[in-house]
Formats: sequence, C-alpha cells, structure tokens
Amino acid sequence: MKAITTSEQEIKIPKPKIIRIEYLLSLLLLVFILVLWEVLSRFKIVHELILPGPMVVIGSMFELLAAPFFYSNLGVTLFETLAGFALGSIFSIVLALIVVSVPILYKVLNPFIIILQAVPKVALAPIFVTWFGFGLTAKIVMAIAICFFPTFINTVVGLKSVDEDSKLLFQSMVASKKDLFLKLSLPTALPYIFAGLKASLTFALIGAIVGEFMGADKGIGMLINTFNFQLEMDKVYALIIILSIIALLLYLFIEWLDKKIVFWTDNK
Amino acid sequence: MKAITTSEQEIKIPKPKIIRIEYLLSLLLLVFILVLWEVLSRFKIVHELILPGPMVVIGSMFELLAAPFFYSNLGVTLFETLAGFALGSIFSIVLALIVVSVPILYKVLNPFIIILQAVPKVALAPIFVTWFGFGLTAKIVMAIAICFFPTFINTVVGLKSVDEDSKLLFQSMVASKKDLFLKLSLPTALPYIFAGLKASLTFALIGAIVGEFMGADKGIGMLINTFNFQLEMDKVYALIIILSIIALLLYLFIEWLDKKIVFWTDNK
Amino acid sequence: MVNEILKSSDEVSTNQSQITITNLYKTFERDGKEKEVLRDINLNFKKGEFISLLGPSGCGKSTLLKLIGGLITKSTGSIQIDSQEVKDPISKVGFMFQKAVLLPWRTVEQNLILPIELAKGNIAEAKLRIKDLLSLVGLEGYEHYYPNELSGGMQQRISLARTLMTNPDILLLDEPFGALDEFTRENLNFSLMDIAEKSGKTVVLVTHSISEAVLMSDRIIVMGINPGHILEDMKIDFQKPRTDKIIATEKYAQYMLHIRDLLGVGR
Amino acid sequence: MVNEILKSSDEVSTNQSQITITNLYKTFERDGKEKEVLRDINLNFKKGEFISLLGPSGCGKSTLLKLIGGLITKSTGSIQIDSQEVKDPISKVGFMFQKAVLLPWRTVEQNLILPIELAKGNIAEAKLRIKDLLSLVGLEGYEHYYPNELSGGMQQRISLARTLMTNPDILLLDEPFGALDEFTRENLNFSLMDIAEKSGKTVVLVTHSISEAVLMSDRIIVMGINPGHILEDMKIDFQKPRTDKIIATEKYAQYMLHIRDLLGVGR
Amino acid sequence: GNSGESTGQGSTKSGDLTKIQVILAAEGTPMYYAYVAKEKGFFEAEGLDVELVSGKGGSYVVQQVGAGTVNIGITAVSALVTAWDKAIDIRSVYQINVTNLFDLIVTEESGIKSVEELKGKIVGVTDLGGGEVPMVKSILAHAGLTADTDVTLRAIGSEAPSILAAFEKGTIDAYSGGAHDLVSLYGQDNFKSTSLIPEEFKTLPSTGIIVNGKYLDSNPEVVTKFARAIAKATDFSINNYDQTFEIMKKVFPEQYMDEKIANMFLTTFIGLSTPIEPEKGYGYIYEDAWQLMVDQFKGDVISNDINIKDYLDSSLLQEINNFKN
Ligand SMILES: Nc1ncnc2c1ncn2[C@@H]1O[C@H](COP(=O)(O)OP(=O)(O)OP(=O)(O)O)[C@@H](O)[C@H]1O
Ligand SMILES: Nc1ncnc2c1ncn2[C@@H]1O[C@H](COP(=O)(O)OP(=O)(O)OP(=O)(O)O)[C@@H](O)[C@H]1O
Ligand SMILES: [Mg+2]
Ligand SMILES: [Mg+2]
Repeated sequence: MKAITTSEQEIKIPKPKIIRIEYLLSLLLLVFILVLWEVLSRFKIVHELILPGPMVVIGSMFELLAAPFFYSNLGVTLFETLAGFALGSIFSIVLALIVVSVPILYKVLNPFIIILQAVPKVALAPIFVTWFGFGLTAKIVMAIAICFFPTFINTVVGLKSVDEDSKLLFQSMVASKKDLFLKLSLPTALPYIFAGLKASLTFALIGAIVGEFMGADKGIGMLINTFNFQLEMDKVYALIIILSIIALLLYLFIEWLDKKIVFWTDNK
Repeated sequence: MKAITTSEQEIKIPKPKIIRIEYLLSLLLLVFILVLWEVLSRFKIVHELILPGPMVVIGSMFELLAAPFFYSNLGVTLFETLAGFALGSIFSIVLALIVVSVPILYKVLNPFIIILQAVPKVALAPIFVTWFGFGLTAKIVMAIAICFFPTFINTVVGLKSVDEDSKLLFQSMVASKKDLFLKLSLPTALPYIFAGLKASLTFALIGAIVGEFMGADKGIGMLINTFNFQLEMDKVYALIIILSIIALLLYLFIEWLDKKIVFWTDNK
Repeated sequence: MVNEILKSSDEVSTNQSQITITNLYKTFERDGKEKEVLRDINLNFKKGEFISLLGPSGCGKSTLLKLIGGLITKSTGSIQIDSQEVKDPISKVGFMFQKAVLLPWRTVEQNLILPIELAKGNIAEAKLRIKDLLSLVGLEGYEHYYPNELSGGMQQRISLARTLMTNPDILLLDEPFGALDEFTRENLNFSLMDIAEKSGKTVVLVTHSISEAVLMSDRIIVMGINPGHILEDMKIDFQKPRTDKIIATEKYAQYMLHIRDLLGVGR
Repeated sequence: MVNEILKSSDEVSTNQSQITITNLYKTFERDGKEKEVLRDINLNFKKGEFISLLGPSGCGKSTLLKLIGGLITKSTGSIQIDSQEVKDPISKVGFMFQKAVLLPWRTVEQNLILPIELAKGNIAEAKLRIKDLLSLVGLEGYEHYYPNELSGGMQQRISLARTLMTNPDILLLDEPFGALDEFTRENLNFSLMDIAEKSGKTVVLVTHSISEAVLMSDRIIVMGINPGHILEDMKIDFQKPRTDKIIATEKYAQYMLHIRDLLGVGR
Repeated sequence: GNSGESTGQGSTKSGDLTKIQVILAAEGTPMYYAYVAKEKGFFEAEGLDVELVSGKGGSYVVQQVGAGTVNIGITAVSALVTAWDKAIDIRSVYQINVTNLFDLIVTEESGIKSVEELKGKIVGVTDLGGGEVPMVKSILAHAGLTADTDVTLRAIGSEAPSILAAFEKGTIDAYSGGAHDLVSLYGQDNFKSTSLIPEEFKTLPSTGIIVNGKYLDSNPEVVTKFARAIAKATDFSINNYDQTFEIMKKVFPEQYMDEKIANMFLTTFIGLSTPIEPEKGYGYIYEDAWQLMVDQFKGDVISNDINIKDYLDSSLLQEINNFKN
C-alpha cells in the first residue's frame, strides 16, 4: 500500500500558484468558441438545422437529462457496452491464456488472428443484425467483436514479455508451472492487459453505437437516429455531447482502476 | 543501408524444415471451417438469406472482381480512405509539431484534446453528412476525424521522448534549435509517428465505410448496403471479405514502409 | 548472529569435494549451427570454499554457473553436487543474478517469502526469520516497502536476502553486484564475505573485477574464450577474515599482475 | 599519428591554469525546496593535466562537469576557461557521457560528422579525418556500420572519436566507460591516456573506480557528499607513460588505501 | 421506444397466450397501429402475446421473414419484390397503406409543376440501390424521360437535414423518397413543396403484413388473429386520435418530446393508413397495383417472371375484418 500513498501524495501537491494561467486560458478559449458558435447560429450564418446554437443545445441537454426515457435508453447503451466489454475481455483474456500456454495452438491460429484483426468490424454490423436480430444481442456481439482484439493481442504480448531473468529465478527456486503462471506471468501481463482494456472500453461503446445505428429499439444511438429523423438537431448535438462525456467517464474510470490495480507501474 | 540488408538476410533464412507443420495445421483448420460452413448451408441448417455457402460467396467474389462497377466503387472508398488518412496525418503531425514547440499552447489545448479524443467519432457520422453532404467530403472528413488522434498523440509523445542525454549532447555540441529539431527530435519521434500512422490507416478505412453506411452514391460501403437491400447476401459477404483483404494489404504496406523508413528499430 | 539464522548443515566444514565437475562440454545450437561454449571443464569445489570465476565476456561463466545450478543441461561430462548428478535445480543451491529481479507488485517481505511459497514451505515460520535476514543485509524496517521505493543497491541486498531465505548450502552468484557503482559494490562484497565465512557456505561467484576476485576468494578460476576453457586454477592465500589491508601486500600485487597478464589486460 | 590528427593548439603545454573555479556554489530547486549540491568549490586545472573526479553517487560530480562545460548555470562563484567566464557551451570543450548516445539512424561516419554539421564546419575536410580517427580508436573500416551493429565497447569508442572530431582542447568525460565491463574499460582507458598524453589535451574524468583514477590521473579530486565539497586534491606522482606495473609499487598501494580511507570504503 | 415490456398485464396469463414475434421495418409513429394494438390489449384479446421488434429498413424484415427466423413482419413491400425474384416464399396477406408511401417533390418556389419539366434536372434519392429508384425511373419513363440521360439521379440519403441542405445548396432540384422521410420536411415552416406524383402511381402498394409461406400454411389462424388486431387498432386510431396520441406518447416519449412535430407525424401516418375505399375493409389487396409495381421493377431489379398470385393471399381478409360486431 505504501507505493500508492506515496504517489497519491505526490499528486496532491500541485504547484501552489493559486490558479494556473493555462487553465484560465483554456477556459477563455472555451468561452470564445461558445460565443462564436452562438453568434454563427444567432445571426443565421449557419442554418439551425446544420448547427443549432450552444444555448439551444445546452437547453436540450437538460431537457433530455430531465426525461425518464433518456435514462432507460442510456441504461440500454451502457448495458450493451459493458456487457460487450465484459464478455469480450473475458473471452480475449481466456483465449490468450490458452493460446500462450499451448504454443502449437498459437502458431496454428496466428494466421487467422492476423486476418480477423484486419477485418473492419463495423462492416460486420449489417451481418450481426442479420444473425442476431435487432435486440440487444447484435449490439453486444458487435461490442465484443470490436473490443476483442486489443485485449487479446495485449494479453498475448504481456504473457510473452516475462523476462528471461525472472523465469530463470523462478526455475532456480524450483517453481511449479502453476506458480510460474500465477505468481510471475499473470502479474507481469497485467499492465499490458489493462492497456488493452483501456482501448477496448471506448471501442465497446463505439460498437454498441454503430450497432444501434443499424437499427434498434432502444439506446442512445437509436435516439440520435430518431432525433435526426425528426430534424431535432439540437437534441442530436446534445446527445453526442452526453455520449462524449460518458466515453470520457468510462475512460477515466478504467484509468483509475488501472492505477489502483497495477499500482507498481506508477512511478515509471 | 547495411542494417537493412543484414536483417533482410536474416529473414530470408527460415528453418529449412521443408513445410512447417503449423502451416499445414492452419490450412487444415481453414479447410475444416470451409467444409463445415458449406455443409451448414448445403443442408439448409442455416438459411441462405442469413449465411450463404462459401462456394457461392467465392463465386460472387470473382463475379464482383470481374465487374467494372466494382473497381469504380473500390476506387472511391480507397480514395476516401487515403485522402482522409493523408490529410488527417498531415494535420495531426503539423499540429503536434506546433503544439510541442509552443509549450503554453500545449497546456491550453490539452483539456480540449482529452475531451475531443473521447468523442466516439462514429457518432459524428450523421452530423458530418449534414454538414458536408452526401459526396466524398463527408467520408473524407469522417476518416480525418477518426484517424487524427492516434497520430497526433503519438507524435506528441514521440517528440517529447527525446532522452535527456541526447539533448545534452546536442547542447554541448552548440546545436541550433533548428538542428536540434531536425536532427534529433524528429528522427526520434519517427518510430512513434509510424506506430500512430499504422493504427490510423485502418481507422481511416473504418471512417470511410461508416460514412458510406450513412448514405453514399458510391463506395464499397454503399455496395454492401445495396446488396444487402437486394438480399444478395453472397455479395455482401464477398464484399466484406474483399474489404478485409484490402485492410490487411493496407496494413502490410504501411508496416513495410515503417520497416524501410524507421529501419534502425528493426533489431529491437 | 549470522550463525543463528544460517546454520551450517554439517558442524565442521569438511575437506571433501562438494561440487565435482568432470570432462564437461557444452554446445549451443543457433541457426542450425553448433557453437562450442565450454570445453573440457574439470573442477572440484570443496565445502565452504569461496570461488571466483573470472574471464572475458562470452567465455561461458554464466553458462557454467547455470549448468551447476541445473538451470540448463550439459552436452557431455558430469556435474555432481554431494555425489548426486545434477539434473534439475535443487533446493540446497541458491542462485543470484546480476539484476535483482524482485517482483515489483510484492513488498520486500512478500518477495522474501516467495522462495518458501514456491517450495510449499512453512510460511509462518519463514516470516519469523525475515527480520533477522533484513538486519543481516542492513535493511531492518524495510519489510513493507515496494522494490521501486528502494535504490539499486538496496534491491540487490534484498535479492541476496531472498537467496538466503531457504538457507542453501551452496550460493551461485552471477555478477550479483555488477550493476552497482564501485563503492556500493565493495560494501556489499564485504557483507557477502562475512555471511559466507560465518555460515560455512560454498560460494561460486562470477565477476569481471580482478581486484574484487583477489580480495574475496579462496580460489580463482581464470577462464579463456573461444571456446570457454580453464586458463588457471589459482589458490589465493590470505588469512581470514580478510580486510582491504592486503592491498598493500607484495602478494596481492603479484596476484593482480599475474591475472592481468593471463587475461591480457593493460600493458 | 595521434599528433597529426589532434594537434595541440599551443606547441608546448604551458604551466598556466586553463580552468579556474572560484567559490563555486550550485543549488537546485525541486518541489519548491532549495537543495545545495555543490558548496564552495575552488580548483585550478592546468593545461595538459589529467584530472579525475572521484566521489560517492550524488556528490555532484556530473553537476560540476556540466557547470564547467556550460551546460547548466551556476548559482554563485566563477568558472573561467582560458580567462573567459563560462556562460554557454564552447567549441574548445568536448563532452562525453556515460552512454554513447549515437544516433541510431546515422552510420558511424554520419555520427562522426554530426558535431561538424552542427557547428556549420567544413564537412568535406572533416570527412578526411574520419579514417585516421577510427584507426586511433581501433575501429578502422567501420565507417558504414550502424550503431546497433556495434557492441557497447565499440559504440563508446565511436563516441570518443566523435568527441575528438572537433579537436577540442579540453575533454570533459562523465564516466565514459562506466557501462562497460572491466576488461573493455581498462583497454579503453589506456587508449584514452595515450590520446590525452600525446595531444596535450586537458582531461577531466568523472569516475567511480579508485584504481582507475590512480592508474590514469595526474591529479585526483576526492569529493564528499551533502552538500558536494572537495575532500582532498591529490597529486598522483607516477612517471609517464604509465603502465600497470605501478600496481606493484608501494606508492600505488598507499594512494589506494588513503583514498579508500577518505571515502570510507572497505574495512 | 418501449416495444417489448410496456404491457405488464399480459404477463400473468401468458400461459394460455400464443407467443409470437413480429418484426417491424420502422419504429414508432410510422407503425403506430402495432403499438396501439399492443397497448389496447387487442393482441391479448385474440389470445396472442406479441413481441414487437423493430429495425431499420425493409430488407432486414424480408430477410428475417424469408429465412424464417421471424415469421411475421410489417414492411414496405418494395423490398419484397427482390425476394420474390429469388423465389423466396413470403406472402402478403394484408395491405396496410393504400396510398403510395413514396413521393416525388420539388420546392414550391422552383415553379416546377410536372414531371416533364424535370428534364436536365437532378433528382435526389435516398440511395441508388434503394427501393424508390425503380419507382422514380418508372415515373420518369411515364413522362417520356430517361433516367441518367435526361435526368440525373443522385443519392443524398434519407435524413431530413441532408435533404433540406441539398435543396438549399442546389445540389438537387427534386427529391424522391418515402413519405416517412418527407414528413419532417413538410413540418418545416420555411419549406413548401409540390408533389409531382401522377395519379396512377398513387395506389401502388407500400406497406403490408408479410408472412413466411410455410408458417402461413400451417398457422393461418394465428396470422388472422394478428392481422385482425392490427385492423382493429387502425380503426380505433382513425376514430380516437387523442387517445392514440396519448398511447404513442407513453410508448415513445422521445418521439413525442416536441408535440407539434409529433402531431404532424401521427396525423400523416394515420392518414396514410386510412382506406381509400372503406367499403372494401381493412387490408384490401389491390392486385392490379401490385402487378404495376412488379412491372416497374422488371429489368432493373428483377430478372425472373413473377406470378404475383403465388404471393398475394386475400383469403384471410374476410375473417380479419370480422371484428366490428
Ligand atoms: N541460450 C543460448 N543459445 C545460444 N548461445 C548462447 C546461449 N547462452 C549463451 N550463449 C553463448 O555462449 C557464450 C557464453 O555465454 P555466457 O553468457 O556464458 O558468457 P559469460 O562469460 O557469462 O559472458 P558475460 O561476462 O558477458 O556475462 C556466448 O558466446 C553466448 O553467445
Ligand atoms: N536537474 C536537477 N534538478 C534537481 N536536482 C538535481 C538535478 N540534477 C542533479 N540533481 C541533484 O544533485 C545531486 C548531485 O547530482 P549529480 O548527478 O551531479 O551527482 P553525481 O556525483 O554525478 O552522481 P552519480 O555518481 O550517481 O552520477 C543529486 O542529489 C541530484 O539529485
Ligand atoms: Mg554472464
Ligand atoms: Mg553522475
């Protein structure tokens, strides 16, 4: 626990320059962009159907946040994302473990992995809809497909990156295969696995959204489609902003988890 | 040139075990999958509207490859992909250079970069179509948006990863700022930039396809949509396979380029 | 105190051979070509002896050490420890490498427990010894630190303590302090000499430093390269416990110059 | 041959002071706290002298060297080279680091040309000297190799050759061979001594090795820590050119023991 | 929208109900009758427990029904023609919209009044593979124009903002698409359009209940019950607009956030599904119009001869309309 508290303390002591000038400038830039945007829209320089003003968009955002249906749709998208992420991650980690521990399997599957990795997964969306229908399944499968490879590849690389010295050490201490795996290979691979998971989670959200674009009863992607269809562009923009915030939160969450679990890479 | 020839020679001498057993097994597995697939479709266990047999799909593939309209559509998708990739890469590298050489700019823009990076770019597809219309522009912009960040982030990291010793060395040799940049920072960043470009290129293809899914009059994505609509699933599958092959070729090409240009990381 | 923690298994250090190497050859295969790395090695190490292996890079010192430790297999010849042919790593041998290779996700204590865990030993009992071992290597109170909170020298001390956890009869050390600066290294060397002497362990140390070898060893095996072979098996005859005062002796200078001559160092 | 490539700018090495350090202090700021790293350093190095800086890790040897080279700025005091206050790196000073830091995308030749390129010098003329410099460091024929095709020792030789490309009067060397094994290091040390002696260059060498310092230097500056200060400024009095036969002398042993004593090494 | 789980009352006695899945080509207002039938308990009254799944576009519906993964669907029927061309046994048992769901519009200020005037102009379509292309070509041919030589077809998608932007930028002079897509355009205050569609194209079939052939042969009574509930719901909605609005608003809050737009949509779609000839009952199949549609597709999308009698089944209609008393 020591390492974590030390590094946390380090984070807790920023330079005590009251408010940092960069932050002020960033804020100023933000305000400038918003004002420019509002002017563009207020004076009809850009049609409101193309780009509604920021005030309208922010208003719609709160309107959406107040509507109960928003949360049920958000729930569905999050469920698809997280279910796809969880299943995809479990599949990929388990498969990576199997493939690394059976070298011949790795060699036989390798050409398939290279080819499947190259498949643009979003192009599979129509096929998944055909196979799995318009319910949640197709979106979850999409999320799985799109987030399988980052974690899989990283787990394989991580498990293979155990250095020779450590292996020799374990060998010299007469370690069993199981101990070698549990106490050396797996922890060594953890930082790599997390790097894969980090990429995956955002990909899973993208997978769910693309799946919903192809047709869905529920979900944020469906809402974007619906509002777009009804020409309520302010709501479309509001949804995209909300979606971005969700993506950011998911990313920050997994990064936090990474720091907590793989604490020993902190100081690198 | 020496390093390259050496490593090429190393590649040219594989173990002379006539044909390696793994390859045979991979081939066997492939044949097994194809036969299973054909059986599933031949005995109508899976309906041909959901999954046509491999023979039919391969037949359609050659049919497509013989059709002139296929090439004009392929040309459009490739153009969108490569134009998006080229523009996105140039933007991202130039912006990274500017941002790294003006530290205050980096700090001010950083929050925006973090947030924009989190935006699920595919969710922007409907907006881009509204903004840029139904032609190539929307797809190119989509490709740019989706492939901007990998290269941008990597270029920034690469430029910042110049080690202190090398900087001191250049300083001790009384180097100008320009020389420091051209002869040290840029070459040091090149491997990172290429890693970004590698990710980008596949992303650019995905961007173009997603853009075409949202509606297009030309392109492989449009063909997939059309054949899907006309219930010609064999052609849909054939197109996805072709698309995957293209993605693979693009990847192999950029990897080859990487090896040629950033030759000095070969032996790592 | 050393004697309490690291009890010698026999009461008196006998004079019989503990490690016996006869007609040992080792060949590696690379890219289909055979490369002879060790040729016709014959050695007898007695119990309690402090032996240094000295030789140029690539002469096979590490290879020889790994062979003795059972980490790799020989091509022909015989290696026996206490009259048993070495086939696999055995628990009476402790190995230590140039890098500390501590597991970064384990505290010092957890790292020290590792060899006991792997050997399915009694962990509770082992924990009792940690405090003494840490004070032996001069790091009392560091139980709950993580490796990345320690300096390189401290990490190597922990690595040494870990090697001692199972109280092995034989220590095989492959440039254990090679990555450290010279001052830290010498201090650790003297600690090591203390521990070895007082517990009567047999030590085989691989080193690049002639002065270090002369200062510490009872015997120095000077090796040559291409293929690795024994140039000379030298007895270093100073009384124990050693101090660095021997630097000022005629004998020391003679040993130094002789080995430099053998290895072709300097001019 | 050395004399042809590396001509001494003055014909005879005079006895006047070339590097003059007076009342030098250096403080670093970290996390808002001031840390004194060097306190009241006073030194005079004469032209053609071979000086070693010896001291424990963190005592400020590298900091002192960088100050002399103009790579960092002092807090108070004065550093003069040839009666000029040092403010920025100057071309009559050549710097060499512990790591070779060769640019991996440049061949040996292109790496050697680098300092000339950066100084906007005459490249064609510089290229003519490469062959001689390479043979000086024992690597003739390696012009078109890339750094990753060379061993660590070879890379350090190239790094040395690069430092010599601009024919600087003063060489500042920060543990230049510290990363190499002892045998390779000693061989390079002797090459370095040769070059320095024959070309009359002033050399300031940072090292961790007492024996290396005694063997090579005209003077050893022994430094203490917290804050970095000078413990003793020793003259090492052996005739030149040096050979390792001095190891067998009484004087050598005395120097060794005295420095060990100063630094608290051994027992 | 809330298609699946909104009816809590069905769950208790789901044991005696026949469970079926029905796939809809669009979600919400365009297929209001399905949701009204569900919410009003018309399915339950028929002894059915219906799960409604919805997707984007008719081809998926045809695909699923053709493959038999889902047996009943409601979709734009133009997608059916490609399936019939492949001799896939999907039958139409009920024609929902009797007026054409496709339209061909120009802006009012363009002054264009007839199809003939489109010579040399650009007509926007959703996409070139889309179902309306044969229709447009046929309409053009009717006016003596040839697509590609006299008139340029340009795909611009079905999203209203794109259509509007295309009109504003002059990228297109006319647009042909589903009424579904056009409704939101009609709602724009500053967008006035003129329809160019000739009279004889107005009875073209657009939406229908389609059934997998095998399923229909073995379960005609289930199909009848389902269609009857749909007919009942359509009838209810025509006569009870306000209640329908409330039901739909409850099921699709996101589509009813802006009540003005929502009103316009619902009115349009109820209008589109109101029979032209009420005396013929709900779901009446105009065989001549189907034949016209198949003829339009001929050569362009279809290559085989299609006997529409094999796929149109009016036999259930009498039973289906048997709900009023
Ligand atoms: N696994 C291996 N496969 C092939 N060759 C090997 C292998 N391990 C070592 N060698 C070769 O054997 C020779 C001796 O290696 P070894 O590591 O024992 O030398 P060393 O004396 O320990 O060198 P150093 O002082 O640099 O550590 C070297 O030429 C090396 O390349
Ligand atoms: N840029 C810097 N900022 C803050 N402190 C520094 C900086 N550079 C060096 N120091 C501190 O100054 C002290 C002396 O560092 P220096 O590198 O000069 O020591 P050294 O004698 O060269 O050590 P070593 O033998 O390990 O190379 C150390 O405590 C170090 O932490
Ligand atoms: Mg070794
Ligand atoms: Mg230093």
